[in-house]
Amino acid sequence: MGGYFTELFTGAKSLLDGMWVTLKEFPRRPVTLNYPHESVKMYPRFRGHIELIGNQEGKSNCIVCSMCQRACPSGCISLAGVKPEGEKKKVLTKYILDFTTCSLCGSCVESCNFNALRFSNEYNLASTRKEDFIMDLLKRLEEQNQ
Amino acid sequence: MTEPITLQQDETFVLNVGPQHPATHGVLRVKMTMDGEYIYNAETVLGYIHRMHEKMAENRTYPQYMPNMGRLDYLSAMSFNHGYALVVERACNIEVPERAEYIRVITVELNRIASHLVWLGAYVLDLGGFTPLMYCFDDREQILDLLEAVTGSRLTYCYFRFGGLYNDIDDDFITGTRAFITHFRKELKMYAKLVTGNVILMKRLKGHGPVDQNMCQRYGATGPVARGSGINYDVRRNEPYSVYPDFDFEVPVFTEGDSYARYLVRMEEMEQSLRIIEQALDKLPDGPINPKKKPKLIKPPPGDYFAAVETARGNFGIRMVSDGGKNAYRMKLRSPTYSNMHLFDEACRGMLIADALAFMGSLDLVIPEMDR
Amino acid sequence: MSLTLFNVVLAVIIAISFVGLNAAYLVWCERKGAGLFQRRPGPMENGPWGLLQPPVDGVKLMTKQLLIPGGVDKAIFMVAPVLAMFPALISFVTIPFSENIVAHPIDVGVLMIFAFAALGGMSLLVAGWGSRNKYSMISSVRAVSQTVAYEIPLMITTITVVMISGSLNLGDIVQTQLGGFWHWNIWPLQKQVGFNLLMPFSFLILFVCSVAETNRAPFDLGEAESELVAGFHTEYSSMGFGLFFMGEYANIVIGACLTVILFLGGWACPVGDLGFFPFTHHVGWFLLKIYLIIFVFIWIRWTFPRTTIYGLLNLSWKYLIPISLFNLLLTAGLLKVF
Amino acid sequence: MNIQDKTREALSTLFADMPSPEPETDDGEEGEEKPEIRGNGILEQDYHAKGFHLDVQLEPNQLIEAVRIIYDLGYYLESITGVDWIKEEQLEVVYDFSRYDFDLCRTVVRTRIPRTEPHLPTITPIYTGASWHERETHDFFGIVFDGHPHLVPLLLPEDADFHPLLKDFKA
Repeated sequence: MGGYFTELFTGAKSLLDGMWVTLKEFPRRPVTLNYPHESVKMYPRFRGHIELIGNQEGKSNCIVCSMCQRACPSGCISLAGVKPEGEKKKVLTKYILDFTTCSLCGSCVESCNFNALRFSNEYNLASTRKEDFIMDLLKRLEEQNQ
Repeated sequence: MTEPITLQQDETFVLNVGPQHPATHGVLRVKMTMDGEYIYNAETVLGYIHRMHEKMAENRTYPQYMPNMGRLDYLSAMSFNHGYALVVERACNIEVPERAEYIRVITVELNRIASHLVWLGAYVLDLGGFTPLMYCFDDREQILDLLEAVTGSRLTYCYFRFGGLYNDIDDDFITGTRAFITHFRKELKMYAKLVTGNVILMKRLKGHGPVDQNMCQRYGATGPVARGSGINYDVRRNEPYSVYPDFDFEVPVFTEGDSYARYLVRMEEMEQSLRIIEQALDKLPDGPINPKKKPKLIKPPPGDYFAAVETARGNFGIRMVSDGGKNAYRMKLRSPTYSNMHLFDEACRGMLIADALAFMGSLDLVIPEMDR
Repeated sequence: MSLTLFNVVLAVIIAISFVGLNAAYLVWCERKGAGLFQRRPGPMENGPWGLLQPPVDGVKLMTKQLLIPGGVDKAIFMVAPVLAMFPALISFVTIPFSENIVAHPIDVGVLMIFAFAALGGMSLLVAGWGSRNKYSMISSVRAVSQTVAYEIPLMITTITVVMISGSLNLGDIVQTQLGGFWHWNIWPLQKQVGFNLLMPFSFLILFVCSVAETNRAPFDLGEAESELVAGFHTEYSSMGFGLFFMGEYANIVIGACLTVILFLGGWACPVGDLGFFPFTHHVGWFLLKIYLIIFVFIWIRWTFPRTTIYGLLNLSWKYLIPISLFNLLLTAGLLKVF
Repeated sequence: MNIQDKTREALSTLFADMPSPEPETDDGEEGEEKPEIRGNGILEQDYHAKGFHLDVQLEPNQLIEAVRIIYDLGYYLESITGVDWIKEEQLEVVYDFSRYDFDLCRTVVRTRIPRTEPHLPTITPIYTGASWHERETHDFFGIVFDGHPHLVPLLLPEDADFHPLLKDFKA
């Protein structure tokens, strides 16, 4: 019989404890952000999709060595370049990222020895069309230059 | 307490729990033969998100396979990174600098806490309490922020490299982690009041979902499931890897073998992880995070290699068979929940459906890791 | 006679609008409350603080397609949501919001409320049975056993109060508690019974039972979403679901009204009569008390995990029924003495 | 006597009628010598280089007996897996065992079966948990575990008739 009442009272007390915890939270300020109106600042190391780094002239540092293409586990990078007359280095003419299969592992950025690739800070990627994620990074670089 | 009852096979019906069911946390399916609300028999059906990670290993080079590790167990991706890095380092005989080892331990343990927090929230949600989930996610968010600042991703980390790490931690991370430890100690007390002590929860968990030691041995259950049944087994202790022997921590073991014991094991583990992180931050040496000497091309010598780590859910083992080439000849991933879940079929017989789902939650399932 | 009929019709119309509006805004309160308990702001998008959320939700529910699963008994399937809503509406007829604001003060008001509350339990059975879904079936069976188990202590506790007040009329029950909060039935010290220590516990029992009767967490076994998906209303969409929802919130209001009337003095002002302030007048007090009780309902829901069916029945048969029975005996004895 | 010696001794009864294997513990050599040269027997491996201690290779008909010995010694089953040695026309099935106590000893039991007729006895009567592992191996390699109570595809679709981890599998 003693156990009966002890159980009842310890049980009731544990319930009140729990209610006190939630009540204390009730008047506090919410910890969430009202997303479309406010958003968090991304960390500099955040891995968005990759983008090309422009040098002072706004051109890419890429010399079309294709290391990133080879390092990519999902084969989502395709690039092409030409060697203009009289120049030593190749110049990038096409850099397509197929973001649909990219897993943001960073292998490409790591493999680049010419400081040509970095992660962007873009996280708001949403679309109803697949084609939007086949990105032309050269075009993106041009847009950034403007 | 449910009394054991004799179930009648001729008056049963089949209840299809899953693949879309709130309690299965993903796409697990359990075909339950029920006698009223009692389970007569259960058969788990897997494979709804099977992706054949093991075949992928045969088609990718060793560094290229690293991102796959984050996709196995999305909640403790860091531990899986660690396991894979360990086995390749073992095969290629790569030395890991001490600073890298310490950072590995810190990040893995932070990730373990984050994983346990998701489990806690989701488990109490299984039991019908919504609010702890939000508190857990609030705390977890802080861990994710810390890890994001270092690794660049929030969930599917690809942070470890063979012999080292992707990048170094900074002072912000250290101060942030210390602040988090202080904050989280308080939160743990709050959880103890809100959830652990709650009489409804205790009534639902104590004495339900019994798993004994023999069952663990027969099914190969590891992690909190084994530790909740009185088996003092933690890979970090039993088979020390990385710099874990440097730290003073306890392996929580409870002998009851019920859902509540498994619950307590995980709650206690979070505290122990905090201790490990604290010690690791104190001892953190300076130095490089990547080895000076590292083979340019990872080509392990032929033979087979094994490495095991303790993830948040138990013993994750990798068996790697190499033929000396750039790709693995065979990569076997031994995931902990695969074995842990297997005992559900046997253990849930005769249970009420409500208890069985509480039991399933206490196994802490992550379906992508089971299905691989 | 015709005046009474007019009264009733008017009351039903008012009740429907009150219940509808109440249900809609209680959902808002629930979501807002849940948010604040959970460190988040709750609905914020529609209108200031999300205040326009309920009408938007209503439009959404009404314009959605009403799906009827194949092979169900259509009549039963369609009648269940109505059955869930209708008893709660009828019960409002006899609730005294103040001395004068009551649609029809039936002498056996308490009985009527119980009769219709039982009908509410039936709606769950019908819905579960009519859905042709195993989860719904389990849910409805649970809901019925829960209703049966919890009506007993609920009634015994109510009888205790009725014995003290000497009337089944809800208005009369309030009348005996007028004149300050120390006269409310919740306190042990009462002029009719002298000193009865169990009265606060009776209040708790009544409160717990009304939580259980309305199928709310932690007793929401009928719609235990992590076990039974959504229980009896798994198969309902559009306004079928909407009616269940409104019925649930109407039942919450009824439960809160009953608790307030039986134990917290109904429309009575806690200290004497502050009738000269508009808000402190009778209806104001009544609504304030109801919403306080509803706040506790919400608070409890967002704090505790769910019980199990046997845990629930254990609580009822092992704790609530013995204590309430004992209180009944004690009250009877004390009534004889004083 | 530590558990490694104990296990080795217990298992060596299986190979009593065979000459003891040459002590091939040197890794480099082991790698160069292709595994098919290796005969049945117990090898002690360098844990730090390999990740396991005992490496037992045996005939399929010795499997049940060996697993029984291992079970009685208190090991738990970690995993079962297959390896397709297509050049040798053989399938290797690898059983990983580990221990719960602090006597660290990972034991690997492996056996080879012909590719054309992949049959092995099931170990589910001893280790119940082998059921899923065997089903998985059946899925991926088409190895039939005789006596398995429920050998239907587990991870692959129910009607799968292909075995993706075989080296000659083309998607």
